[in-house]
Amino acid sequence: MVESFSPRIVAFCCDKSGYVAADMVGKLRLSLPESLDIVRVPCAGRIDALHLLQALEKGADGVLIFACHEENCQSLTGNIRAKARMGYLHGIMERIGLEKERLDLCNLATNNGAKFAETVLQKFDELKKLGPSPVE
Amino acid sequence: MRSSKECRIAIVIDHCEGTLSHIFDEAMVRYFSGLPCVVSCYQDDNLSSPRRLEKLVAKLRKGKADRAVIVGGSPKRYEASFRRLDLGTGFNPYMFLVANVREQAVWTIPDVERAKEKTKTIVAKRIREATCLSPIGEEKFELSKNAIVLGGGVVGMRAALALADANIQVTLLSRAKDIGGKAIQLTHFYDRPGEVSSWFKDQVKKVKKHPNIAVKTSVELKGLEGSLGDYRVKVEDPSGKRREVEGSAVILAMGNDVIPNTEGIFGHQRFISPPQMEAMLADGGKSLVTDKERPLQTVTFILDLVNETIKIDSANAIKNAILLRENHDRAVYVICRDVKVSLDGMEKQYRKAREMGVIFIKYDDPPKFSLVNGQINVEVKEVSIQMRGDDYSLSILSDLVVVSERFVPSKDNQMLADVLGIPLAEEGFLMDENPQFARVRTNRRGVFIAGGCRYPQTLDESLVEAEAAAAGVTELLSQGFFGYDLAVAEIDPAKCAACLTCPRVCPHSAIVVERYAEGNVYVTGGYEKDFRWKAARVLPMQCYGCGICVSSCPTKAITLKHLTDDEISLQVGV
Amino acid sequence: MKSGSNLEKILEKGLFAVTGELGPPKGNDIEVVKKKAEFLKGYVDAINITDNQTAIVRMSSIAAGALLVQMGLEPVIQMVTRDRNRIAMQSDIFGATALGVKNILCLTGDHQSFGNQVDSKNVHDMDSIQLIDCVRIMRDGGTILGGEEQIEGQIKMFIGAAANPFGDPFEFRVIRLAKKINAGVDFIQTQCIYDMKRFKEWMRMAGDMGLIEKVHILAGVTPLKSAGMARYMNKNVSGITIPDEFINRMAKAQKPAEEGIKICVEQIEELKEMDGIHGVHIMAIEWEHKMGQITEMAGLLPRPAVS
Amino acid sequence: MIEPNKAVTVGQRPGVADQNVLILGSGIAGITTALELSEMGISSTILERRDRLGGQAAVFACKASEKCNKCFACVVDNQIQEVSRRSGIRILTESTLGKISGDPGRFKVQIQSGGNESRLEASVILVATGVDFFNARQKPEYGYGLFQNVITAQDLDEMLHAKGRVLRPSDGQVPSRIAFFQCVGSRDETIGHLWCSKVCCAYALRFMKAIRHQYPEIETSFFYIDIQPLGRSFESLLEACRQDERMHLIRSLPSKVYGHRTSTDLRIRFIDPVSGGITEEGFDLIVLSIGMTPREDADQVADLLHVPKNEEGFYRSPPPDSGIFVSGACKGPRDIGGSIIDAKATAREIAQYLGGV
Amino acid sequence: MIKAEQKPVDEILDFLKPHRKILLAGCNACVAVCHAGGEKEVGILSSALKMARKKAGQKIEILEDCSTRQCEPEFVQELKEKAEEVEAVLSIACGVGVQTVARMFSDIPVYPGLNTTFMGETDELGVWIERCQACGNCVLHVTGGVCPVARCAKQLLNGPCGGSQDGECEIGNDVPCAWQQIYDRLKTIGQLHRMEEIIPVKKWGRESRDKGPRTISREDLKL
Repeated sequence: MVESFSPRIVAFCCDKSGYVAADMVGKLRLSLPESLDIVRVPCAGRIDALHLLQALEKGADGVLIFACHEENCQSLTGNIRAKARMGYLHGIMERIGLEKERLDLCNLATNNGAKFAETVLQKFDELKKLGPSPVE
Repeated sequence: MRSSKECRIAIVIDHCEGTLSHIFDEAMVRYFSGLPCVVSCYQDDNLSSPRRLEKLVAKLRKGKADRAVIVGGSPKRYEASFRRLDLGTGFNPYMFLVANVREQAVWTIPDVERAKEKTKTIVAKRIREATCLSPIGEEKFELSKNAIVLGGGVVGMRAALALADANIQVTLLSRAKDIGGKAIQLTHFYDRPGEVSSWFKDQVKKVKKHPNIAVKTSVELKGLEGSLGDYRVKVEDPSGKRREVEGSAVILAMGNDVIPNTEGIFGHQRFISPPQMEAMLADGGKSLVTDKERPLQTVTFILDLVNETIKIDSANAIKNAILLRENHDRAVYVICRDVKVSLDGMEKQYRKAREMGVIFIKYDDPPKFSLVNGQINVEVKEVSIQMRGDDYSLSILSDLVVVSERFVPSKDNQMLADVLGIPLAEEGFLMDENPQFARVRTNRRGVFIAGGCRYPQTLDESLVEAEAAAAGVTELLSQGFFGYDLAVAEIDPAKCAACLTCPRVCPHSAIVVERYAEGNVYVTGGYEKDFRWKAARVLPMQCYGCGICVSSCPTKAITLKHLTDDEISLQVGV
Repeated sequence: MKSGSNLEKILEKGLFAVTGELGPPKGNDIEVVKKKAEFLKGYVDAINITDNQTAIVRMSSIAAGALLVQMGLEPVIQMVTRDRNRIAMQSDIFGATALGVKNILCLTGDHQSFGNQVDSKNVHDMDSIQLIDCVRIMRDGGTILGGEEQIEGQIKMFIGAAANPFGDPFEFRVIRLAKKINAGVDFIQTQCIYDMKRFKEWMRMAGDMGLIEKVHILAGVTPLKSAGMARYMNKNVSGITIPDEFINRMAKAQKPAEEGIKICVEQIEELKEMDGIHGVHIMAIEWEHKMGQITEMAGLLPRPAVS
Repeated sequence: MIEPNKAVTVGQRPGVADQNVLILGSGIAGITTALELSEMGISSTILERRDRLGGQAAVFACKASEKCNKCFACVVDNQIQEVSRRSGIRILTESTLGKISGDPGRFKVQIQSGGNESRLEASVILVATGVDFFNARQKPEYGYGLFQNVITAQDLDEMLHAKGRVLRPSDGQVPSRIAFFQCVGSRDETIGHLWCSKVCCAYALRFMKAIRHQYPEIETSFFYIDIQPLGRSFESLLEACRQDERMHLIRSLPSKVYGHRTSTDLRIRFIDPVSGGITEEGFDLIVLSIGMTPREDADQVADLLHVPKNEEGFYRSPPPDSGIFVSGACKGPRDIGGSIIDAKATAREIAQYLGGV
Repeated sequence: MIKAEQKPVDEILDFLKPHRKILLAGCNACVAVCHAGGEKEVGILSSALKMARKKAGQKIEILEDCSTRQCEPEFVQELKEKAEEVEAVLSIACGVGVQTVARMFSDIPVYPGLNTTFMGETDELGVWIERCQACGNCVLHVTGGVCPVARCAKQLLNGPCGGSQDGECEIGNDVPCAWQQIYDRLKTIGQLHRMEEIIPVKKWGRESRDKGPRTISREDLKL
């Protein structure tokens, strides 16, 4: 039954932008799906390709990386590295039959609360259509 | 991950002024107390107020817990204050985690029951994660109150004066024979009465006279290395002798260079650069005549051919146009793409210039120049009085044409960028305009930039930047010591394959790879203190704890003390 | 006399030599070789037979050479160091001389990635200069490489090599020619010439080093068939640059083929006057039937019969 | 931008502990000065008129497109959160300045906050009261307040900040043609505002780039007199806008906006530089790039603290030994980055004036 | 350093098909430096393989380990007890490591996870360029420090061939012509005469691979 399936999303949030935007979603009282897991990291560059794959392996239906906008990163290249690692993993995921949409990155700033909620809900619907993770 | 037997967790529930009380009912508190390794459970109405924190500290010191999980709002609400608590020897103030149930459960899930479920899962995960927390200490090292300012221009002088007044010993290094830089060519302020040169001489006098400033001129910059508290600049004086200048912090104020536009027709002697125009005005207009003493009657300023988004030329052009009309009664044209009036008082100057008869012509396609019996014929299509399609254009026979020089980064920028690991923007100026660094800070702790080497600006804007950079340095050195917490990366030498990935990816150049790392202090994995091994080492005081090196290291040799890989994996485990 | 070949006699007599080029079939159809040879008969002094040109598999150069010998024509077999190691090359030289072949062109050969065997392993046990040296040792020293074993028989070969005045680094090209001469080369056939200015500069530098007297230089020319071919060669064929002037002429011409031949003849006329040029090597690959017309228009006929 | 992982243990420093700086206004200038002073161990009290911190810039929206367009709005957001966490900085919201007595270095200040009064001693008073945005109703020909789909840049900021979307106020739909009018309330002799507010060209172009990134099919037009550059990244921003075929930079200001209250086809007339004649075009959303003006209560604060003013009505720096300092946009229009470095410079002057550095 | 690249993960899955429990052994030396086989890559590959097999319905159990250097018998010996529990070993060390493991645990199949490609230099982080073919008889002294055997497409010793144009090799795709670089180098260090003398035919059979697999043995060390 697809309706009852609510996809589990793991969101890696950079402490400088993503996590603060997540807090702002709370302040704005916008609703977020219950199956959203927020993981706080000091910088998007801290997320190892290993962690992203582990998240998918442990049954997450979708993984989102929230990083600062480009040229607005305290660690200069943190967000660009996260994007590059995502590209590398997309290569591997395609070869093992995982859809690329299950791993995505969204650039935002501390005051982009609305964008955070919109991105999560958009991904939530997308994953609902995509169905549960084949690695289940 | 140490076995969970040893850790004793205290749960601290923050009701956030009662807004979460409906969640933390007895059932919830009982659930929390029942979680593995939880030894105590405290409740409080508002943990963000200092007074209530003291009460909590008293309870925690008496309790048996060695780490805590705060259940309440965002970590940003607790981290700053909680880390500074003194919780007795057994409890390191960094060993706590925050279960952000308010923003991630209560406020974003309308239904109370499901919000409670979510609260439980979040707290359970934090408990699992708390098992692999490790104590983080703080360190302090003395900072001698001295600083180095590179560049003897107006910006360097103002920064040196600001630092010296805060009794910091300053060494001012300048490549030129004397300090002063290019601003000396300015004759008048554009918005305030009074000569620049008198203001200028007194600045130079103040710098040379100030007891705290040591000026070293005509020195060539050869290298710069070190970290906060221990920066060493290598310079070479004309005799070729190399010397090293010490300083706790560095301000880069080397300004920018200019390339005059002299190829083709621009090489003609009737084409002059803005500084030449300033010089002509400085000597009372005596030189505003041709060699046969005939007055150079029409002067045309051409703007925005180069440096279109830099306001300096536009401001000087309007100022000089007014002077030419006021004192020398010349016919003056200003030909530009956009008149730059976004400076204090410039709109009034622009109107004053037009009232005095200066003719402003705006173009979209650049003007063409040709030589017509000794005079320069400037052909330009005025935007507002003709359609784009028309082929005729205005032609202005001018005796003197002022063409602006191209502003280019100084040649030291590239060398400094390589040596210091500071990124260059496309045109080669220092540090892209990244809002996180607020113009004066760089990605190297203790190194600040101001003025033309960052971006060519007018005199006032550059001086404010000089003071802001001086403020940055004063802040760092004012306490006499630099205290930092060890929430940084640390490299295990045994696993390090010296593959040089980490110094290359580190955005703050905080990692060095020494041949034989004498005195490398390693505390992980039971290796004894003094270790002779070719490996990479993190300079704790330069590290910002971003963790890029940890995720790039191919042999997993680096651990980020405040967020280890295990902690992330546990957070991910659903 | 090095090998007593017709080409050698003509060059030794100081006559203006003309050589053609024949591409063997991509199989064993003898008729193809015969038909092409007939087109060239009487118009050239010797016929080059390419060796798996641009790494495309074709009949072996020696076999085709032997066929030509039977037909009473004089082949110049080409040997690329890409495909054989030193054992195979020396034994092939034994075979070739045994079958009456008297001229050899030592080449490095195009990289296999150009041809139809892209995954093949290249050999390059020797390079072209070392091959020249090896053939010279076999002819004059009578021994194979390594110097001890005497050859049962006599190796009579007139040794040739290629030269590309249009490759980089330009200043080095003449030094490379000198190296080939020191290795013992007897005649040189250059890459097809279009940039005449650069070729003259090359010849001048060769003259300054006194190389022109030590070797017979035959200038290579290739008639252009169409503007498209000109642009293709300019961009893709390694070592060839065609000035725009020729490409435009070809593009404007109503009958490009005729224009191509006209340009080729003009070049030959110009080359005839240049001192140090002892002949011309006309590479009309897949256009062998035009050789008569070209040699006739360039006034190279009749070919002298030398004893 | 306070560097992370720096020692958060900023204890009070001897000799300066009892010095307290009173900061009027919690805009980006006030907050930055407070944070810089606390880094140097000097405590401060921030007095804020509104019930929230951050002044005008607190509700600016992020104007990033495929990369950050350097509008510094997120920096304001960070500073607000940092200042509310930092000890040594007391924040009094919804409170205004009463009477002031005492002399430089020993000011006695009376404060009204929500009915009750309190007294406070301060050795230095910093005026960081910022600016007001020009009230677009003073230009009735543009029809702000009359036509629902004519909004000011401030309204657009608030809409993007809260909802993250651009919608027509009249029917809540996404607009298809947006026009930006520049120099509304600046460089305008009719209302005596003879200054350029410096930031409007930059924020308007950033809005257009961000909107074009989020809604690729929207047509945008930019009506201006002279494009004013701002900061180094402006060059690439302007270049990108010039190359974007759906961004029309038109060098003329429209005279009047014609339409009715909820019209989604507002007509404007202007001299088109390409055709040379008067042309009329329709837009379904018009954004007025409003400039900056001195605060209406600027005069009372100036008289209370004898802060000198320039012709335009913005403050000038008072004499150095008066114990009164001024920083930020109240000295004249400037961008957030400009206010930040101005605040850092002022913080250093205050620290030096207090002699404790 | 030896440089290697990971095999596409679907190829690895093919030859692991019959096995339900394997040991994934990484190496923290050369292949870690080129980010192909270090401890991090072990984690990534292991996670990817487990997911793929789980998706295909045949779960796989992977023991993970990473030796200091897989070309040393003592370090490979440390894998012993894990090797005994598994049906096969997937080694993502270079070719040498795979064969050392195969020799020491001869009763179970050992599969390579990497394609060992060349000995190379780091151009920038993440980009490595071929520099040495281990031909056994170095000619770098003659060619000014640029090796024609490894960097010329035709391994010429008396280059450049006719196809070198504007410093690029005839095979294109930005491959620089080694002999152009040799020419420039020799010109700057004033040894252009080395390119004028004919370099004789190379004695491939004496030191290089063509004489058969080679060993180096030092009398002073092996007792």
